[in-house]
Amino acid sequence: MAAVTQDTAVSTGRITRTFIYLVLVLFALFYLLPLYVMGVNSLKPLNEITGGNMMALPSQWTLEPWRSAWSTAQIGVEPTGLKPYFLNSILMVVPAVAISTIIGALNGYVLTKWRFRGDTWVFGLMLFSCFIPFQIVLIPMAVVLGKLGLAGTVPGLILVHVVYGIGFTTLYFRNYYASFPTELVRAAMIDGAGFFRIFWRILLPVSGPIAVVSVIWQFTNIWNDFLFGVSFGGTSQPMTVALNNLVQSSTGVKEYNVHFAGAILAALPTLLVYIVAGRYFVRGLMAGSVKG
Amino acid sequence: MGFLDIRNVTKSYGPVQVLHRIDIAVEEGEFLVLVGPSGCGKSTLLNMIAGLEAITDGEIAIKGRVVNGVHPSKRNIAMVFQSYALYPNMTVGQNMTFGLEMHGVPKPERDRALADVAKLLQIETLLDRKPGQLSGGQRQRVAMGRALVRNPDVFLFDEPLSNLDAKLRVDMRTEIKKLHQKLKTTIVYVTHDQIEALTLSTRIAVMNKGHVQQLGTPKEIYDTPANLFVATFMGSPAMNIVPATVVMENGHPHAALTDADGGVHRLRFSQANLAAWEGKPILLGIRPEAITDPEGADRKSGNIQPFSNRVTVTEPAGSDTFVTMTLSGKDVIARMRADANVTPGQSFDFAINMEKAVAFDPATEARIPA
Amino acid sequence: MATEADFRTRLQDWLPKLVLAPSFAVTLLFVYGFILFTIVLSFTGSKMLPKFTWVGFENYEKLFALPAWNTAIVNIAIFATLYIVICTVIGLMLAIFLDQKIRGEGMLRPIYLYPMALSFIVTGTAWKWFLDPGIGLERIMHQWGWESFSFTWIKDGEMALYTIVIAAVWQTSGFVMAMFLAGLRGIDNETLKAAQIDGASNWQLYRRIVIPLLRPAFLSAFVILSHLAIKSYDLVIALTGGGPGRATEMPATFMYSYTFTRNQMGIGASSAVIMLMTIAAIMVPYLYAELKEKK
Amino acid sequence: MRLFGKTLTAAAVLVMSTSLVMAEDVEVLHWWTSGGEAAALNVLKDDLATKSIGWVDMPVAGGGGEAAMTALRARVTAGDPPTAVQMLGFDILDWAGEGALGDLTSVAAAEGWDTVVPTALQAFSKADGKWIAAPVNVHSTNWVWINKAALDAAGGKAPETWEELVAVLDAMKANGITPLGHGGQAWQDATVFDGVVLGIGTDFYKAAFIDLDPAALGGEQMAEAFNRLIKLRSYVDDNFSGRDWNLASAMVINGEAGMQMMGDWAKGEFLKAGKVPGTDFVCIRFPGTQGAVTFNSDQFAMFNVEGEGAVAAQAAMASAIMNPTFQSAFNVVKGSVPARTDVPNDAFDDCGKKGMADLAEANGSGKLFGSMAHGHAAPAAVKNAVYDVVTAAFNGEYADGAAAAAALAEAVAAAQ
Repeated sequence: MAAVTQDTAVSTGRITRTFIYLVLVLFALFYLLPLYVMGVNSLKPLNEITGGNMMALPSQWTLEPWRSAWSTAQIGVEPTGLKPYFLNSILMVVPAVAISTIIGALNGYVLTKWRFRGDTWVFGLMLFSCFIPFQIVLIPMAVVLGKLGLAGTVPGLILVHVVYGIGFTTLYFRNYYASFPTELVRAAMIDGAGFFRIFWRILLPVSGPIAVVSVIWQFTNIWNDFLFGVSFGGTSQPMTVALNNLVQSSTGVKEYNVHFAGAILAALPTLLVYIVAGRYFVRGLMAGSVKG
Repeated sequence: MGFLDIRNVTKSYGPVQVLHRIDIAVEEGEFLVLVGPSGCGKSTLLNMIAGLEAITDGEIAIKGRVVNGVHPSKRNIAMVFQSYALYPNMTVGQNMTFGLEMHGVPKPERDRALADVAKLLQIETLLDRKPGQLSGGQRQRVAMGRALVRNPDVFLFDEPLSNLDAKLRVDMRTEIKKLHQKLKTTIVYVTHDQIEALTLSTRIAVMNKGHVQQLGTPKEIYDTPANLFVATFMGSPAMNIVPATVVMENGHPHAALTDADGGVHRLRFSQANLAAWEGKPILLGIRPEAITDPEGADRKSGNIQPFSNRVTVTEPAGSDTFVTMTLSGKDVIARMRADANVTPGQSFDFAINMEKAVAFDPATEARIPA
Repeated sequence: MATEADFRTRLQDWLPKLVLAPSFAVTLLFVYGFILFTIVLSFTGSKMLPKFTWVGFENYEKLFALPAWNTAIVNIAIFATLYIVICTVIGLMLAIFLDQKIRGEGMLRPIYLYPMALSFIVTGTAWKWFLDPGIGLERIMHQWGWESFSFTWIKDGEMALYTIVIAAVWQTSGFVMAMFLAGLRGIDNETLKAAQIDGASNWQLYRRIVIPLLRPAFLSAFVILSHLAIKSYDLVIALTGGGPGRATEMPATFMYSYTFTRNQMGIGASSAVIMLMTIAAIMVPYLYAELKEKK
Repeated sequence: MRLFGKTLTAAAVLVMSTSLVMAEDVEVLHWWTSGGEAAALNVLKDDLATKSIGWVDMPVAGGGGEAAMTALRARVTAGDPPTAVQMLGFDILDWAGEGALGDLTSVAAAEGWDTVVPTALQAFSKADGKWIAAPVNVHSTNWVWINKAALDAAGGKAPETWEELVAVLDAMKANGITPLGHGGQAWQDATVFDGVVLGIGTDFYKAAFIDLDPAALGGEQMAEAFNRLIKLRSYVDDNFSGRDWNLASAMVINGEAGMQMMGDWAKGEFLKAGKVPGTDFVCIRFPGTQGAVTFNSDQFAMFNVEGEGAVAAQAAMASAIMNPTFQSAFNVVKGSVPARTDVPNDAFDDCGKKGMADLAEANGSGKLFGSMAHGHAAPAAVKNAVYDVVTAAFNGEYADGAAAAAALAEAVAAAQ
């Protein structure tokens, strides 16, 4: 943490510090609020929710909603719970994140260390893909996927996520590699390493921080995506679509406790990624992306 | 034909030409220093020799083989970078043998080469460390070691000492010189530091604005600079340049100067052909060490001219005392013996060794040849 | 130029471009091709599926005659301004506070960051509850004895938009904090020490030295926030569904509903084109300046 | 029983034909994901399983199928449509217009669908004389669900006219409860408005919402309808905006609210809460609409599928949907009534029986109309234009009914 906890030269008085702590804790409570509401209510029986205070702790604790959301809740015609969809999401997210990160790293490498005439134009054009509203690409994307025979398949979904992810991953890696000394690449060239060898042996081993940023970003975006999943997921729909089916069911009693349990279950992987890798996040941002 | 030939090489980025027809032949075992201010094109030239930048026109040959378009790794060169460019993820040993590994040299042979070089540079104890754990001087040695292990035809150094502190820089300079004398390798060395250039090289190419201003031995460069740029760039303190007019006296050309109080001095040139410049303005160039107190003047010189002038500032520097005065409206620095009795504001008798004086054409800034 | 370039060297010359080429090709097709497709579509009479019957500017004329579109434009202007300003202010404040050698920073940081990890499909219900006067904040305050407390924004056509701002700020301000924190940590400590020796107070230090030095972080934050604002869709659907009435309609929800649920794809496409033009108007100068600077 | 015999033979023919070509799966896109609905669909699934036809489930819930329709568009554009898609009203005809739907005419002819399916429904199941969809149910939307205790407190007589309705609502208000349990979502507002318009007159409803006559849409009767809608707004609690319909039902169930104006699916909520029709709650037609029915109908639209096996499986599925046993089983669970008029009503409760009788009567008297709120009166663009004005009016954005009526005429014209 040495690099991150580099202290400011600013010193503050006791009253100021108390005030600062107070503000920080208040905001922490604000950020935690929805998670608290979800957590608390997922542990209550249904009648306690409809009658009681949404902030109150359960008077009768129960894990039944969690069990139900995971394995017995009605998602489609089958009462499967979210379990099978979890696997669908994993099968889609892992390759999509890996591919888009690797491509982004290679692109960033080319755009900083193998510059050519017009490279900034190429990069600028690629970057704009980050800002395109996904709703507009739905129909043409369907045409393309249909032509490729990938409609309604996991590879199709991976393709879509990779395509709209490489703008961001390229941006991250480009900015990171920009501050990586070009002399190292030159030294490696003289040493006889080729294009891929330099990437593999010299750049990749030091790309940890930015890879974390890229993976976090891509993982959360892809995991949380609903629009592409519902449109191109076919029968291997991701977790978000299943959660939506669980929560949005048109008629019948709304089992809010199950909904909340399901929502937390669906969010668990992304939460985990943030908590585990979050400490590298600021470092990664520091190492380049903010400078973009 | 030399060992390393740079023939009519130019470099352009689009319409901007950054190197103009560079032509240098380096002999085997020579230590060539490319020196010049930043942006003069010296690093670009070095990168072109290394193959890191394409050659726009002309050709570069190593041992008679034209290497234009040849991949850097196939030119049998090694390079030491300004930032050392040590791979941060590898140990010192791995760093040094990476190139051999890339060239498919078997492990036992790599280890042997590594051991030899590590011994030579006295870095045996560092081999298992990562570059991040090394001091600046150690990194410098490792970077050189990495180059030495390869046993290349040509060593390229890109400002290798500029990241070191002053003391270490002097030590390493000596070390490089020793290494060169011991190994007799061919070296091309880029620096912006003229002292490095003068101390290390067997030959110097002074560059400015994409042109080689002068190519020659350190002595040639120092004593007979080709033009005003070389004269002022090389040497510290820089050569004094004073506007003067050539006048004839007793059949000899003299430089007419005015001192701080408006008095006119005539100093006789040793260079007879300046008679042709009679009545014309020139720029007189005199190195500080050629202006001394009379006792400190060079006894071997046949042309010591005395004159007196008022002193503005004195700067004792231990071994010498630097004295500033005004001549023809310019600040001029003289180098005295440490014990010379000089007081600011007082007039003092100086001796100028006019054998060392050079004259420049104010229009072309080129030296007027003898 | 090269006289004896060997095969490997020539391959090395081409490899970088070969590596970049697929990404570039894919971008051309999937981004610019699709944008072109949308532009073409906006001039056609497409209803349910794309139909290439040319209608000229009719869709645009219809679009700007629709009250809902005008509401959407006004809403996005208000929303984006508030969202960007509030997120930046909170993000900057938290970052500066966290940078004061705070104990427990390791705990607080993930708490601030995690909302970015959650989609509104996940947190939407919780937010809706919290803002709902009958279940959420208002009722809790009443139960806790503050009977006069009133918080009915989400039910109020005039105020519902601001609840969306609250939830949006909740989601991204922590992320903005991380960007500023990274920026702060990147500032050379000696600069700060120098300023303190020059006699700058803490306030002056931040106002005159630190914040100007954070310029790159501000720019990044602005770009990310503005594009999130324009693309904001999940948020609106989860919180208000565009209501009460159509008071919280946004361009993204408008475009989606006309394209996919109202079977007026032509109008939907024309609204998409307007959105793209807005995004381009923000992004292109930024990209131009950024990339030119780096050259 | 002659009819059943006919169905059975047709089914037998189908079974034979499917066994000749290889049995294939049917892929079904739907948004019935809640427990009861899914259980009802399972009846269909199991039925198909006995014919060795697999069921590939593609559930997409949310907003009355909005997300599902987006997914469908992507599927069709990609050239990979599902076998059958749950669909409502004009969406079916729109998809038929795109040429995306298959042809069920041979099954329909063999089973005599033309004679048993109400004509108003057939308008959505057939295009150009071809059967394109199999209707599952008929929901009627002009119901009012009243808490019996609250009604007794307010005089005890179920209202039969607008004036009586207002009187009961006023009485409930005086009794200190929210008279009208309502959720402020566009489709709920529009559902109430359907009843209001139909209450003004069946001919007027037809002229305004089916024929989209500008004079009727912008006329005085429409102004009156909007005034009534605005009047109803005054009986709703302040916290209605964005509330889900089932929460509004819950308010009626636990006595917090007096009544709810909602389609027959609301009944399921009452039954699930253990309430008994007639004793705990009362179901009546929207006052002034007795004898008339506005409906919406869930149908399975059959898309063009490739290959003989797939077509056969699709036909078998359509046949299974129209099977009276399935129609009865499904609709008992769903709260709606069967899409064919010859299904025995034994399994249905009082409200269900009344619904079936009303449907038959309205069908006979020509007072069976598609619901505007549920996309069975006019295409989606018009429906949404109506939503916009109705919701705005309900939220008090127009000065009076006349202003709202003028806006409605304008909005509908723009959407056409």
